[in-house]
Amino acid sequence: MAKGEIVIDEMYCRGCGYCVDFCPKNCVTLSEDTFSSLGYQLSCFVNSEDCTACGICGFMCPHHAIEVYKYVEV
Amino acid sequence: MAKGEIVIDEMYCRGCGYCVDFCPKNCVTLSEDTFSSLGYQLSCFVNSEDCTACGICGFMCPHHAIEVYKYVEV
Amino acid sequence: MGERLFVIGNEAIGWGALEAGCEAYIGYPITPQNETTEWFAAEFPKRGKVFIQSQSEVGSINILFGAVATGYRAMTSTSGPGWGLMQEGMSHLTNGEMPCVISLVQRGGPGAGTTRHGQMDYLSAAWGGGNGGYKNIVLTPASVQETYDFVQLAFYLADKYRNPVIVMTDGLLGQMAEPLELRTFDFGPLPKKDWAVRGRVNQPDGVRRAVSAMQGLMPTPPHPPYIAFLELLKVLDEKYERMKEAEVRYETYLTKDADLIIVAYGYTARVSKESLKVARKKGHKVGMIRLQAVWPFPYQIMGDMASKGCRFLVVEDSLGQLVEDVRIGVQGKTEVHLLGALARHDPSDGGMILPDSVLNEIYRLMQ
Amino acid sequence: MGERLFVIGNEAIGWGALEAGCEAYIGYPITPQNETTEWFAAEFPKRGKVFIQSQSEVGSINILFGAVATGYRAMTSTSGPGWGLMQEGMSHLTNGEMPCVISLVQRGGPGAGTTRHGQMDYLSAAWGGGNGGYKNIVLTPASVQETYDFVQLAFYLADKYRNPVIVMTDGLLGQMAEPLELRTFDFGPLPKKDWAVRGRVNQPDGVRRAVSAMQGLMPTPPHPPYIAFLELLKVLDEKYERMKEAEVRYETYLTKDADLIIVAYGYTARVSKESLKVARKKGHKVGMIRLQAVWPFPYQIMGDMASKGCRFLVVEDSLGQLVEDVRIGVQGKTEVHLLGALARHDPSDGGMILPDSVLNEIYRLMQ
Amino acid sequence: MMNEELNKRADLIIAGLGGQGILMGGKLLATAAMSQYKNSLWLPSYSSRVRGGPSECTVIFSDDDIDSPVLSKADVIILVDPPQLKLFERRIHPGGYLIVENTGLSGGIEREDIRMLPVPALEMAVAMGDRRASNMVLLGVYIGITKSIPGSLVEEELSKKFSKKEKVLSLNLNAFRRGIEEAARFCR
Amino acid sequence: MMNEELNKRADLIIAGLGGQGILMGGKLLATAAMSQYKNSLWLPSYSSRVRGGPSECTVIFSDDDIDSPVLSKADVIILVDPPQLKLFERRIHPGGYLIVENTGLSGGIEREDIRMLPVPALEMAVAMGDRRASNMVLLGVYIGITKSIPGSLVEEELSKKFSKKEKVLSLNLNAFRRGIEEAARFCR
Amino acid sequence: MKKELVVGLPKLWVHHLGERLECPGCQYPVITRIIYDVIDELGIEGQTILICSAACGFGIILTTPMDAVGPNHGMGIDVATGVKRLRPDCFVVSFGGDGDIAAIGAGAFVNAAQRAEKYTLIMVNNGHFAMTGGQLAPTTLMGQVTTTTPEGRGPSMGYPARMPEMIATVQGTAYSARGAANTPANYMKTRKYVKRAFQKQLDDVGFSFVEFLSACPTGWHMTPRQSIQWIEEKMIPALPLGEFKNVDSLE
Amino acid sequence: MKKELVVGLPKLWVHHLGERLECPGCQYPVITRIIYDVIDELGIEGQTILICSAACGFGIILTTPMDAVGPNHGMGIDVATGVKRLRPDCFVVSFGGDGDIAAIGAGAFVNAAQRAEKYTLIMVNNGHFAMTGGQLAPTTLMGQVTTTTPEGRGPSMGYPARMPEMIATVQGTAYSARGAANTPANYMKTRKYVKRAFQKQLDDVGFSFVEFLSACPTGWHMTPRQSIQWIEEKMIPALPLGEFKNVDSLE
Ligand SMILES: Cc1ncc(C[n+]2csc(CCOP(=O)(O)OP(=O)(O)O)c2C)c(N)n1
Ligand SMILES: Cc1ncc(C[n+]2csc(CCOP(=O)(O)OP(=O)(O)O)c2C)c(N)n1
Ligand code: SF4
Ligand code: SF4
Ligand code: SF4
Ligand code: SF4
Ligand code: SF4
Ligand code: SF4
Ligand SMILES: [Mg+2]
Ligand SMILES: [Mg+2]
Repeated sequence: MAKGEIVIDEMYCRGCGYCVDFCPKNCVTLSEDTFSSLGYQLSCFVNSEDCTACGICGFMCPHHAIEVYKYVEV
Repeated sequence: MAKGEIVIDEMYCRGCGYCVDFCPKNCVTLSEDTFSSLGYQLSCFVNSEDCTACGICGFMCPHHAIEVYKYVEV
Repeated sequence: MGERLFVIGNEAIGWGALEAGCEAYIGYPITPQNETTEWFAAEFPKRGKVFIQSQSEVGSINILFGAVATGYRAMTSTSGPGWGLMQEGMSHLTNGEMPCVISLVQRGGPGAGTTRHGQMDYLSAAWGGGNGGYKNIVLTPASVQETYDFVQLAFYLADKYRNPVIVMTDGLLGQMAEPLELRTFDFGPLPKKDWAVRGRVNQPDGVRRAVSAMQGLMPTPPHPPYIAFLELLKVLDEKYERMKEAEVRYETYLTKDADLIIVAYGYTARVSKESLKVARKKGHKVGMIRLQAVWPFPYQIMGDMASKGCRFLVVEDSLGQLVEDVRIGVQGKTEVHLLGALARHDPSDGGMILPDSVLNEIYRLMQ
Repeated sequence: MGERLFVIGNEAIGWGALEAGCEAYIGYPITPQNETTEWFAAEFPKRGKVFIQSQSEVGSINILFGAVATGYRAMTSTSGPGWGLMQEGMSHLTNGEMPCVISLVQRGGPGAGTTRHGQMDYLSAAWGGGNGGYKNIVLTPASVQETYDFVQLAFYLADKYRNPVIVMTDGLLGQMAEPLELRTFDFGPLPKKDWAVRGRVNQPDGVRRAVSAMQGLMPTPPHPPYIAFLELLKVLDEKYERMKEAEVRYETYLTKDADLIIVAYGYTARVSKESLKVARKKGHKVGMIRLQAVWPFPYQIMGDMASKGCRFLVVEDSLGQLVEDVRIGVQGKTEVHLLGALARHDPSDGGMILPDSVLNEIYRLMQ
Repeated sequence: MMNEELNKRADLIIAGLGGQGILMGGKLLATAAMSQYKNSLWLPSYSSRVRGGPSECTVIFSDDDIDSPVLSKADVIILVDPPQLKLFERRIHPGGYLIVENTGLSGGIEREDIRMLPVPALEMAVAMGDRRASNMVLLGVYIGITKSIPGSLVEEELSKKFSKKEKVLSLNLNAFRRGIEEAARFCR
Repeated sequence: MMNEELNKRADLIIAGLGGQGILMGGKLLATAAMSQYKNSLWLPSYSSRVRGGPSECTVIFSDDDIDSPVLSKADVIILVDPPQLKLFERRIHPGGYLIVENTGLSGGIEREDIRMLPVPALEMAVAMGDRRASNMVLLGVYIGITKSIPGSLVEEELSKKFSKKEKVLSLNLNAFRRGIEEAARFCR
Repeated sequence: MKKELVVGLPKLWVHHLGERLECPGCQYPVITRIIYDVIDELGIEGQTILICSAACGFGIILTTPMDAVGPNHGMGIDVATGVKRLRPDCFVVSFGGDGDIAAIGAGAFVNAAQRAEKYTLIMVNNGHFAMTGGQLAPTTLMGQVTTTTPEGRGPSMGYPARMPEMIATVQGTAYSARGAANTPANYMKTRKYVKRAFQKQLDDVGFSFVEFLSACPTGWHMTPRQSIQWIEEKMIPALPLGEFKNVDSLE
Repeated sequence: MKKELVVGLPKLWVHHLGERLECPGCQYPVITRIIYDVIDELGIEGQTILICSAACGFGIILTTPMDAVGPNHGMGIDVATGVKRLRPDCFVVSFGGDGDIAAIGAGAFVNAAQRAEKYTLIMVNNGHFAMTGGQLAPTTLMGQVTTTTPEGRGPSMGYPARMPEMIATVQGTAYSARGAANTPANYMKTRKYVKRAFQKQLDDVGFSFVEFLSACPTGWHMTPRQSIQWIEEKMIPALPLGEFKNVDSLE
């Protein structure tokens, strides 16, 4: 069961691939076909089940394009 | 018997006293009454018997006022 | 009447800064202005004010930038080569509109020149010696008292225009002692330093401030001083015009009926005045304009005098710098003569322009 | 006819230096002159020549002092703030009578100003921006070819007078490409560099040499260049006079019958010439003086033209610097108008003085 | 209008964004023109702050002296970044041409004294295997239209420039030639 | 000549070598004169290179403005270094005095329009226990001769200056007073 | 079940103020995030005055709501001295490039440490002068190609500067370290270094300094991923990560 | 029986050229003797170019028959770089004060070492700016009174610079040492240091640097003998003598 999720802001993602390389759970990939308005390849959130909301992709992203959310019981 | 002697150039001696302090044989003193043309107290060579011509007074003198001579047999 | 001291010009700079509420001094030793640096070293720390001995004059001028960016009054002082090293910084301070005071005690040049008096930094100070073209007010006192007074004035003008102000003396005025009356001036109200950095919570409106040496190049929101380069140029140009309007300073002496006008500032002005009086006794109609500021320059009066047919004699201890401004001023309407550094009485760096030399030149021009 | 290249102005500087036998280049990166530094980095080492990237422009100018003290030809290049940092060094190089070449690619100012073109270092370069007052020849080419030619001329003049020479272009001329014909000049014979340091055994007479940035202050036996300060001043003054005599450089265009004379240098001279031709077609009697050197300055011809009743229009991309020299030149005999940086077509640092603006100004003055 | 001036003077502005080969294309042309004209000039212009921001260069060749290196207006403008259309429409001499990239072009021009030539250069380049060759297509169109210099000169320059890069060379040569053919469309 | 000018203006040059108390003596005098005259000026001058080299200072007090801080000539010169006699003889106004240290003095002056006053100041100082007090002896002579300011003012300044140095103070006071007495010799 | 934001735009990156000009993969914004987050964590944002010299990093001055000074290249250290001496109550961070500090600023750097100036200096080492087009910097690695070392840096152009090691020998230095963000672990370490450096300033101990190895894909002509590898394989071996000085008193 | 001169005026102190301006007990001429004697011993006088920045030591330029350059305060390091690069065949010694090198010259100093400039730099450390009247220098000892630290140097004015220790951390530095002549033994050691430094240059290894603790009786307001004691009791404990780097290759 997913512990959390991430949201990638397509306006700021520049396809550097850091999130892809550093996600310990391989939850992120660079899509082959979607590009940002500035023409950059976009990253996208996959295998969302495995996300632990560890935050790594978030702080390694140079362009602050990722928001990482943790699921908490209420 | 003296192994050597030193000659102090009164024109350049400025009475700093280094030669006096550093001569291992106490062969040099500052005279109380003789002054250089610039008004400096002069050092003078005494106990010449004990001089070993070690050269210390010569190279420690900041004003190059001392010549150190070694006696050599011919 | 305030307390009366007997101090040298370089010390009067310190007393003036203290009176003006200067909070920090940054300096690097160089002759013949060391007494200023040493005065601040002795007087500022014990008053809880900041004294910094920088690692160089480049350091001094850049540390000064940071100091005044906080809105406090601060100054530096230097001479000769140190002034050369400050040229980039002067340009940045002007770009950033940083109010600050620089005391420049002129020595002989070029290069290391001499460690004694000279009047050879005129063009560099009055015309903007650094890169990019800019203007700073340059006050030129001629006595210990006036040095003290002008340092206070300098701090006021710096804040009034948000621009560096230079107090330019020379090794002779700096080394010389005269009575000094400690007195305060009321120059009038000043704009709030709303632009200064002090930590956002300390900003009245709670909005951040950003100051920059790159106005026009890099905006600093939410206060982009000038989003575009041309805006900066317009603002500076307009500011220079206002200074030219309001800050021309000079003193005339016996100019009414004069056929010959002596133009000088600093030590040579005092030397010249003595000669002038002797010449007057001998019936020669000589007058004088003593510059109390060399930028902005009193072109107007030069032009007027020239129109009246007066001839001009510029007395300055240099190869000819002030004389260029006088030439612009008289518009070719009259002769302009120079008695410069080549007229020094002694070939050594102790050489000066003496009253006799000025007097002889007056006689030469009067026959 | 020599080989023909298509290169930008900043590269032409390198080609010119190579042709002139320059042995060393010292520089520090700054826009818009980086291509010069990079040219030397690519071309000099492989030719066994010296390329040094210094730690700052203060470093550049001081390393340059040491380099030329050996008698070899060497140069540096810079822009904007870097030029500001070199002011002390320029003063020392002049005091020490060190022949060297400084390429100054002007950008906007003051401060960091902009990283692009500008003509705002005129007064600093032409009037001696550093401490102590001094004069350097300032050559102002207006094309890639002329940049190349003038760099060679600069090395010649530097050696002829034992004085620094500045080649002053701007970001626009530096970035622009034009055909360049590689050619050699014979400027004539030069004095031996008998004064240079090279190790006593390498001195023809076996007697030591000593060069100094403190001529007049510290003698350097057995060649005390000037035992006394005043001697140095006399020598420099006399040298400046010789340069004023021999090194005035300008080009006139259609001035004979002109009612209006445009004065400009560098990129604004080319812009103005285009406008002038259009105005001529429309029957307006406009002529032009293009300055190829801004120090020494051609006061003479300005005066003559003014006497003939010509009016003047100065076109320079600054708030008004060259215009001051023109004012001195015309001696108040005629009007002098300025079309300056405030007339740029675009508020961003991309703004320029365009032919249209000059043309409109001409029309305005002509009706 | 161009032809009578042939071998006299040609003004060109190439405009677009950083990375679209604007400056390279212009310099290539100016270099090629050296042997044909007495004078040739290339002036790049960049905005000092923004990367990948607007990029523009001026190319002039002429048998007369080239005075001003900056142009208020040009005979021809090649616009690689269509959104800037309005901006550059103003900067063309009457009778001149505005050669513009088709992809991303929305709406036309207002002026009737100039002619707009939309070119699907990007498509064509992609078809040839590399989007980056679109600038050469547009240069081809320019040469085809204005004949300000023989295409052979441009091809020579290309060969020199990419002498060591076989594939890049043929790609660019192709793109350039297709551009010239494309120009024929408009001359009809 | 001095007296008619009393309370008007006095010019003095003190000259000698570094370390002879030249500058200190001059500044003391100028400070003391402040309360007596509207204006007072002290200008030191040193040679920038040589240590222990020539040292000189100018002292002017006047009720008028003091214009030039530098003097071509002075009313009185105190010369602590006799070998420089010829040099300074030239720089005295007609009717002025040249107060000179006796020890080391060889030969006299040529001018007859000035008066030379040789003072055995060094001897006197040594007799009082410290050669360094000789400058105060000479100042005493100067005051005794010219009366340009009351000696009491100088003594006050001395007391302020050496308030913490008992012995130095009395030494200097003595030297100064002996100088004034010495001056009487010449006034006879 | 609620969603709680763990990581997002740094609180002090007030985005609407600024444009985002950095190239893809540039790590300037990464060290910026670290600085902002630690300042935020320490709750001193309102007292902070940020100094950013002219360099690629200047952009960050656009992103923050904190007071800031933007001096020219080479001035950042001296300007920070002036600011901190006049406002000892404020928290001062000076932010510069490797050229800024190791080349033109070296004299100011050494002397700020010798005077024990009590602020924090962050040096962003991307191994060259990025803003001016990628020329050699004192920090450039041996063999590294730059626009002024077209054949790669050779001995005639000197050897890579090791600033934290050097400044650690100066008595006035309280803290000196080198970090990187080539891995999440190193990111965390660097964050710790920055926090310790800040603490030295808050404790008024002395001069504090952190160097950050920063990817510059554009200047290095690499993809972002290659840049991270370059840091790993080339930079770190030559410029080891770690703390070089960490004292609580200068005596 | 013959008399043989053992020590006298150094061969390269061609006295008639110069005046002797130093104050009694000043050790500038002592380090000068060492430099001259070693140059003489190595037989490279004719190839030597001496650089002396403006400072009390400038006088030595008057005493030597060797080619020399006299730059302003702060320029000596960069000028030496220019000279040596253009005349690698010559032997270049740059001679400056502590203010000259530790204050205004610090940036040039660090970068000359980083570039591995192949000449020898001698720093005469008399603990203050002597020529300008005895102001604080970066090398001034804690508590030491100078004209800009009238109460003695306190922490607000920083801590004594240790230049040889610092520059030893720079890869381009081949040799770095600190000597003194407070005793004949230390004189001999210093002579050895200077010779090793010179040898590094002759072997083209890298940057070589020697600091010399030099008595300044006038500036210190002490008798010459007290000055020697001050060096012994105050300076050496704070600035230990010895070699800090000595390598035969920079790799
Ligand atoms: C006095 C001066 N010299 C040179 C420059 C040009 N300049 C601007 S930034 C810079 C260097 C940038 O390199 P670095 O400090 O490493 O920062 P980076 O751009 O690499 O992040 C230079 C040389 C300048 N602005 N001022
Ligand atoms: C740019 C510049 N700043 C300041 C000076 C003034 N100055 C001359 S020598 C000197 C310092 C001397 O100290 P140091 O280098 O330690 O040599 P020392 O006299 O103590 O032997 C200074 C500050 C100068 N000549 N040039
Ligand atoms: S790290 Fe950020 S910018 Fe890079 S690919 Fe991922 S989301 Fe995009
Ligand atoms: S938060 Fe952690 S686990 Fe989730 S996507 Fe990001 S890196 Fe992967
Ligand atoms: S060391 Fe030299 S100067 Fe000093 S007392 Fe001896 S001889 Fe005289
Ligand atoms: S040579 Fe040696 S023993 Fe002789 S006097 Fe000198 S120090 Fe003494
Ligand atoms: S050039 Fe390099 S440092 Fe500058 S923004 Fe681009 S990636 Fe970042
Ligand atoms: S002041 Fe000091 S360093 Fe200078 S000469 Fe005198 S003793 Fe030597
Ligand atoms: Mg960098
Ligand atoms: Mg010293």
